Amino acid sequence: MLNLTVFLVLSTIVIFSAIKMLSVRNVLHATYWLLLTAITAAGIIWFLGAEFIAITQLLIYAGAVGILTIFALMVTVRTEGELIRSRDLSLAAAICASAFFGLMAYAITTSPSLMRVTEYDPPTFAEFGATLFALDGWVLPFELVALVLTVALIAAVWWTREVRKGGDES
Amino acid sequence: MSVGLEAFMLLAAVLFALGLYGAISKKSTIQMLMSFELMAIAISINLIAINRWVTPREMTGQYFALFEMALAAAEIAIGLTLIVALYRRAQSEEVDDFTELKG
Amino acid sequence: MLTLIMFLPLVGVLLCALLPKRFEGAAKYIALFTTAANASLAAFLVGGFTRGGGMQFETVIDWIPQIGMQYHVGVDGISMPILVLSCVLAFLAVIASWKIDEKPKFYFAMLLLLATGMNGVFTALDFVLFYVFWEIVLVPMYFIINQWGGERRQYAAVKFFLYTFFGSVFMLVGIIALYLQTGTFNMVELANGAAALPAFVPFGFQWWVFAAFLLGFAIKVPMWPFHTWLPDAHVEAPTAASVLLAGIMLKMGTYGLIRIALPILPEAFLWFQPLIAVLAVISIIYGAIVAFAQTDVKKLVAYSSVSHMGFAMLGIAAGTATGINAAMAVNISHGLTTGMLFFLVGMIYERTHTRKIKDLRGVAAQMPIYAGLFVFASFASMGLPMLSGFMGEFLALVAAWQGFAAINMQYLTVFAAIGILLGGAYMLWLLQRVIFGEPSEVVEGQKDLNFREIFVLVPLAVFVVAFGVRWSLLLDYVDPAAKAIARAIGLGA
Amino acid sequence: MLSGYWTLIPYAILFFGVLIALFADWAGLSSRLAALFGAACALVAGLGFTLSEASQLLFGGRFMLSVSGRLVSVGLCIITALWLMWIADRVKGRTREATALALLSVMGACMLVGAREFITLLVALELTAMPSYVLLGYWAHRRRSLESAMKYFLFSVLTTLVMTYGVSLVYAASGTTMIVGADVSGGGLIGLIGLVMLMVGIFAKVSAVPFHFWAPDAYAGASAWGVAFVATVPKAAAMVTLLRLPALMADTLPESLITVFVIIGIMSMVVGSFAALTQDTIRRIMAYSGVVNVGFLLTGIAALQTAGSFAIFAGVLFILFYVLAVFGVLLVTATEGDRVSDLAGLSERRPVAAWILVLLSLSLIGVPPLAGFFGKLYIFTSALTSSYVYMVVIAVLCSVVSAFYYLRFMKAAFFDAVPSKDGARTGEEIAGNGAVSEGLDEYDTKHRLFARTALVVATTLIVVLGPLSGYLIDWMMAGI
Amino acid sequence: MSSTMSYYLLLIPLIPTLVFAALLFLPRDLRNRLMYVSPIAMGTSALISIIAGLTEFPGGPYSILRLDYRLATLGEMPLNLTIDVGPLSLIMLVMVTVIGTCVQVYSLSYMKDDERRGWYFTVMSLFTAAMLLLVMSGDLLLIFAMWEIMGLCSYMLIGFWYKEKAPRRASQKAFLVTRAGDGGFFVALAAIYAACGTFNINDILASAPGWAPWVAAVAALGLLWAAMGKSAQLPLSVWLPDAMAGPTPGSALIHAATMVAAGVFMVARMLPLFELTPFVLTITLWIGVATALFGAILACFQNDIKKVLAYSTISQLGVMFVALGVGSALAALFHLYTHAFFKALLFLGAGSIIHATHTQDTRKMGGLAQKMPLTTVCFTIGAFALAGVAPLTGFFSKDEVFAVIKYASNYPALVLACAMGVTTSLYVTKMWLRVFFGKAKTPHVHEGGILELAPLGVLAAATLFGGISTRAFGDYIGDIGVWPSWYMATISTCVTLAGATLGYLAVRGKFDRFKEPLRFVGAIMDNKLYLDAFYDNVIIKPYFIVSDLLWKFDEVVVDGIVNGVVALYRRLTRLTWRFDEVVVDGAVNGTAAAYLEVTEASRIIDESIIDGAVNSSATLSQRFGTLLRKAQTGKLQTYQRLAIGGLVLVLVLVVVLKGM
Repeated sequence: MLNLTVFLVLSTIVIFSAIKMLSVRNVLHATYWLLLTAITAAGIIWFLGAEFIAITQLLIYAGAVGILTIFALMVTVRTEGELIRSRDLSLAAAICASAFFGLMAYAITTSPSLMRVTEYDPPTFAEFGATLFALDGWVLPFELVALVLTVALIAAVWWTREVRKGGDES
Repeated sequence: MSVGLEAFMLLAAVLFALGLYGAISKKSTIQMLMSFELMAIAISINLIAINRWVTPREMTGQYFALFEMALAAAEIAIGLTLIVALYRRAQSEEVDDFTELKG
Repeated sequence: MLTLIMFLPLVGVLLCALLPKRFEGAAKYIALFTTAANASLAAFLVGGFTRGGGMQFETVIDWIPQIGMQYHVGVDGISMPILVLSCVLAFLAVIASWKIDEKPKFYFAMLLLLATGMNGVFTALDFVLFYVFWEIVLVPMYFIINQWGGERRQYAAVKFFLYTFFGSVFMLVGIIALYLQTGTFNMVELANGAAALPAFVPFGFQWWVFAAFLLGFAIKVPMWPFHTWLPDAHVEAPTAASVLLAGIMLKMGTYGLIRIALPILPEAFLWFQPLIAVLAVISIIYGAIVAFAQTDVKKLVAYSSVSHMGFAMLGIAAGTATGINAAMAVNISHGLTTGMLFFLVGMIYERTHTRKIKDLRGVAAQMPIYAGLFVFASFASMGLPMLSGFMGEFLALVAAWQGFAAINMQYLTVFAAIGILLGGAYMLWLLQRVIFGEPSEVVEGQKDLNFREIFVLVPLAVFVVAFGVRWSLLLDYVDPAAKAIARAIGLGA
Repeated sequence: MLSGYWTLIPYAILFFGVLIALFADWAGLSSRLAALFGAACALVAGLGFTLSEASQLLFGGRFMLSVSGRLVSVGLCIITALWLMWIADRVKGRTREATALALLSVMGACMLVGAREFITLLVALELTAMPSYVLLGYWAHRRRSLESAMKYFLFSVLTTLVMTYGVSLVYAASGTTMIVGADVSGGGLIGLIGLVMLMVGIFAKVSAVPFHFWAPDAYAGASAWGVAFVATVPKAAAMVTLLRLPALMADTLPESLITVFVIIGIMSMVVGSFAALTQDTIRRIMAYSGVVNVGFLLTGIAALQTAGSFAIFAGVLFILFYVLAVFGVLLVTATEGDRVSDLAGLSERRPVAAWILVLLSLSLIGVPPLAGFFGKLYIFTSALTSSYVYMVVIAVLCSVVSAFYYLRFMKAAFFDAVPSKDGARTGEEIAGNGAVSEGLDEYDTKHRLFARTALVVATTLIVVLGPLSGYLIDWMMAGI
Repeated sequence: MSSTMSYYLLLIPLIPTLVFAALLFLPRDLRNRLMYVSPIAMGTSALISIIAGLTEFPGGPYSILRLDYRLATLGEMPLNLTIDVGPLSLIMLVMVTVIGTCVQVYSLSYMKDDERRGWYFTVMSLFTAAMLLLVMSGDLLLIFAMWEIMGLCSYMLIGFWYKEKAPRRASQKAFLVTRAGDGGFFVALAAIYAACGTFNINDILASAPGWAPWVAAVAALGLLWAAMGKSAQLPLSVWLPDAMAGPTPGSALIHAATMVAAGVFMVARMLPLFELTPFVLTITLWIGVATALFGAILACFQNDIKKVLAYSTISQLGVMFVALGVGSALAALFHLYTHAFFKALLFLGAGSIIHATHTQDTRKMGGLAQKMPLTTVCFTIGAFALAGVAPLTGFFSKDEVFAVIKYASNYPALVLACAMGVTTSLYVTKMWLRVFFGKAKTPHVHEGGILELAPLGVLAAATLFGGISTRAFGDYIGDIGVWPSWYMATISTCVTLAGATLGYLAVRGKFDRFKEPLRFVGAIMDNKLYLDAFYDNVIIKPYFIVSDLLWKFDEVVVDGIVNGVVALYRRLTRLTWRFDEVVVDGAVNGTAAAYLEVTEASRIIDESIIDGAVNSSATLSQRFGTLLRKAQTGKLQTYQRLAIGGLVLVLVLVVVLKGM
């Protein structure tokens, strides 16, 4: 199942759509390319056997975040023309990114293989849920993420409140 | 011929690098957020790949990816609200216009 | 007992600070009582002190054991006299600054803080504690000069702060270097060789540490090349501040050398001896000559301090027991005589609001008591026998001849003798122009000293005569400790 | 006496405070009362931390509040309480959300100092940092604060993503996300790059050079009381993490990482101290002072191998004393204005505030017997025991240079004449010469009790804790 | 040796000290009223010392009172002050107290209308006390202490009328010149203490032979230099003539009898040390001769009566130094003893004359013999003693000096000594004739009161009958001298007579025609050998210039170094600015590192420099600060690029390090 062709196809799509996202002039089209990247990424993750994560990935990124970005665009862009943005090609950024990639590629290729386990029999999804909420499992991070999301909520509510001209009541 | 962890990590590295490029070159904040999202995707691919070959039993990678996605999503949400709020004040979301604070 | 002396002024500071605005006037009374109590405690100290008894009134409390720092205070023959002088001068300074009406609360709080710092320096026997008090002294002095000084006070205050801060940084490096080698901050152990520098320590290390200490203390003394902060600081400081600055703070330099540099690093001292000797003589002659050219009385007295402290350094450079006796003698007598002179200059300034020599003339005709005391103080500072100045300068010369025999630089003593003559020159020249002659229009009609001012000067005069006539009053305390240090250096009596 | 999971009670109390703040409208509490209640919760939580027993591994080894961790938590709770008391009195407008966010941030911070596993660390760090985006940009109706929030937000999202990527690489190399067991030697370069990227994330939060660029602009734009929190609690937590990570990974830490610490430390000290010289806005100066002090901390961290546990306690004390001082300075000068020149004549207007400013600045310079001196003394002595003596020398010189701009505070407060009435600037007025007056909130002057007690408590802590730090260290040493 | 120490001797210096202490603290008018106390006290001291002198009969060099007072212990070695009264001290005590009483009694009338007379007597009693203690002391430290206190008193007395300018300058000059001498004393004391660890004269002399020769030489030279300062020998004699600005009785006691003699007294006591270094003795001799001769010559050209006496004192002291120079302490001390009496007499006489004629210029005086018979008689006795007329003490002591020189067979010195004798009697006769004979130029001259005449009488009697022969003086002191022979007596009488005739001729104006050709000699003499001019131009004026120079040096250079550091910065910034331009930027652009963005940042930085944001006083740190501050462009992208660039750089570094 883990054959090369599937990997090659999916990865080319992902990389192509990512590049398209960055290079396209119209911001709206960029979001579409972003959605495509997200979907193919979810495919890759499914391909790697983590179905639950693939589904959540699909939901969160392709769904919520994609829609949110489009929504934000709609609010901040008044005329058709504003959608078209310059490509902002910056040589410095390109150099930084390529240097980073070169470094990573060098590191990955030269370092000894990190693969410890070859056969893959993933535990059942029930187990995944059990350890997630086990006391000595991942309950602490889970709770903390919950708090983070509350903060995000508070922030969102606070920033979008309509403020009467006379400043706030105490 | 099967695909190894290195391939996936390379893929993740490419995507991360592209996201990085986008983040530090784009002037529009929204595009910046989109690049951040791209980097987040790269990270989750990387994690799942690592999980597949390093800790399949304990699935640490999957949990890590899960939490990471949640965090990234929260941040981007906050980011968008901030952009919208700032847009209402500055009528622009180009980062170059936010240079009132300098020196 | 010692801790009481050190922290009593601190209580005064707190009381002054917490005074509500309305009772601002009470600040000076608080200061008066605290310094008076302090002075009487110092008197008890003298009473209870057994001559030649080494370190007494010691209290040792562990403060930060990890780095071996203790709250270690104690007094011996060398530090006790200066401590008493510091308490007495602080008391007199408070009385002398009775007329300060601009922000008295802040002023007296700073003065008391200064007193704490000074007492602390002379009693601390732990390096870090010593350094802490050494730093504390800087802050109030900076504020006093900055707030109540003359015209160029900001420049003078900053210069004073930077000069001494620069010096103290080197001292800190020296302290830490010593700590790294010996593992202890305890001065007494280091001095009497209990935890002396391990044998394998190369001379180079000793040399560097001594150089660091010498620089730090030389700036404070001040020795010749580092002295330019003194005249500015003095001219701009109010009377009480410049009395304490000249009377006590200059002695921190010489005290530091005697307490730290000489006993702990004797070999390095022997290497540096010629350098210190030459610089001391230069300070003596240079200070005297430049004093001669001054147009401002206070600056003249400031340069005279440079010259007198040169004698103290000469004594230290000699390295013999007599030398250290001489250094301590100069310290105490200079504290008394220059203290008197600065009080007197302050008093004439309070009346005529000018310190320029050319418009002060004929004070004797107008204010006989003032003139009498001024002449007395000038002759004491010139080193007239039967007055304390002579004891210091004479012993310094005698010790110099003895100490420099080893490095056959006895000729330096001749230069020092010339220094004494020049000392007489500028003082008499000052008397000529200021005290004698027809009263100038500024001096005309000034009334003589009132009781308060006389009360400030008379105790000092009494001490000057007492020490002048009977040297053993002071030297019996200093000599045993001086002998111990001289033995460490090995240059004999 | 609290043991096991009962040690989590303080977090519950803090969350209770959050709930009260959020539902203040419904409960009929005014913002001020909500803030005061929040402060009470913070204090009780702080007490709770002191009572919790010796450290135990919870959540399967993911969380353990060691002695130093507990001390930091107590410290941060106290600072948050003081902060809440101050804003309760002084800040006009709706501060309920600010209280809630602050308490959440403190929860995150107290969690962060105990995290022993990368994922928990990441989430806790995010929980601590996220409220500060909002606190910086609290007044949504003012463009400047939003802009400052935006800058901080975008910069830290970027660095968090970098950090997460780093952690993933470390996880790849070591096979586990437990910090203690993370042996990256097997993974060759990958592990190493991962660690560096991890550290970069924390460097950004702590504003070490070259990741400090956000700090001056963010602090200058935001309102002073916002900065007072953001520059203290989250930064302190991040600093402690920066201190704990190398300690936890002590034996498996690659040598080259220490060189990274050294380089970044020296750069931070130099840039921080010199850049501040030309600043005249108080908050920008405090931003750069933050950069300098990270440099000092890194000097201490570089010596971690040789100095061992004493270095950690020294670092913790240094951080707490520094943060307390910055907190005090920011709040004292908050109501005066942005620029140092606005402090002119403070000693006439508010003598108590002037004296607080003097004491805190002296502590920041490191003049003995205040706490700052002892903080620096411990850090430098522990650094001296290692071979990084040159770092200490640079540190001393930089602290001398940095002394200048603290002295400017004191000089302005005491010796500068009060500018003529018309010269004084009001609120939004933009000064002419380009030095944009970065916005000045109107502050409530009706009741001053809690605000003043907060500042006085902070200053007394600075004055008293200095000499007592010896006993604090003994207590920590004994409590391991 | 009387078994019990004669402690009563301590009373002698104690009484005047008590008087001084008492009078010092009194307010001005009370002090003026109580001035009588001082002469009475001095009288009692004189009485005691005379009784002691007569009853003790010591004969021989043992001491009748030895007392040690521990001043301090310096590293186990005690430092003591010793009182050691021997026969010599006894005689000196008598001399000082008697003259002191006479002067103080005389001053009662002389100073009675001066409104600060109380202060005058206070200083006089302090002075006498100091001189007495000096004479009684047995160690150099006490001598030195009293030495300087006398210097102080002379400063006070010369500058008594401090309102006028002349006394102020004179007192300062006197004190400084004597102090210059004391510099030598200091060095000598230091050398002695280093060599033998004590100041007791007997111990010093005992251990002196054991010292290194150069140490003894330094000590001897130092003591000689001090004595020259105090006794106004040639190079340091400039202060004595100006000292006449003080009240005359004061000068009588101090500048004639006692203080100036202290130098000779000290050298006499330390003579064995001098003998260890023969070349110092020869120096003393030739200084003595030169001073004696020039003193006498200068005296001839003086018109002011007090100046004449001043120069005569200088020359007589020169004679004493000559005696010391040839090694005879006895001759010097005997001459000192006699000189004190007749010089004090002359000064007091001159005082009365000045009071009577209200002028000090001898040319304006004349014909006083009729108006003031008694004063004239006393003055004449004094003058003749000075000139060395036969039966008077002056003759015996001068004769003894000639004898001693002959005995030491130092013929050039003898010839010069005789020349000095001739000149002395020349100026004495000239002065004597001018003052007392010829026509009376000043109106209504009258005799001084009883208070003035009585002391004159006493001193005249002492000079007349006190002329005990040298042998009696020698026996008393217990020192063997060269006894006068008739041969020497005739020589000295001839010398005196020759001088007298020359003096008579000079008064008659016979030498006036020599005035013209010897004009330049006159000029030299009038300007007092240009000594004063020499000192002013070579020492005083340059000293002003040097001190101003050093002060400027201090202000500009040493202080400048501190400010220079800042100035250095300014120059450095200009240098680094160019350095930035050419080197640093080039290097940065050159590397294709991620910091390419720096070009943009540095462009901004250059922009800021060009637009003059940097003012000249900004130090390098400020410049560096603004550089960093400018990096805060406000544009977020710059930050992110710089940050990521930094990250990549660090990663590269780590990888490289790992590689190594």
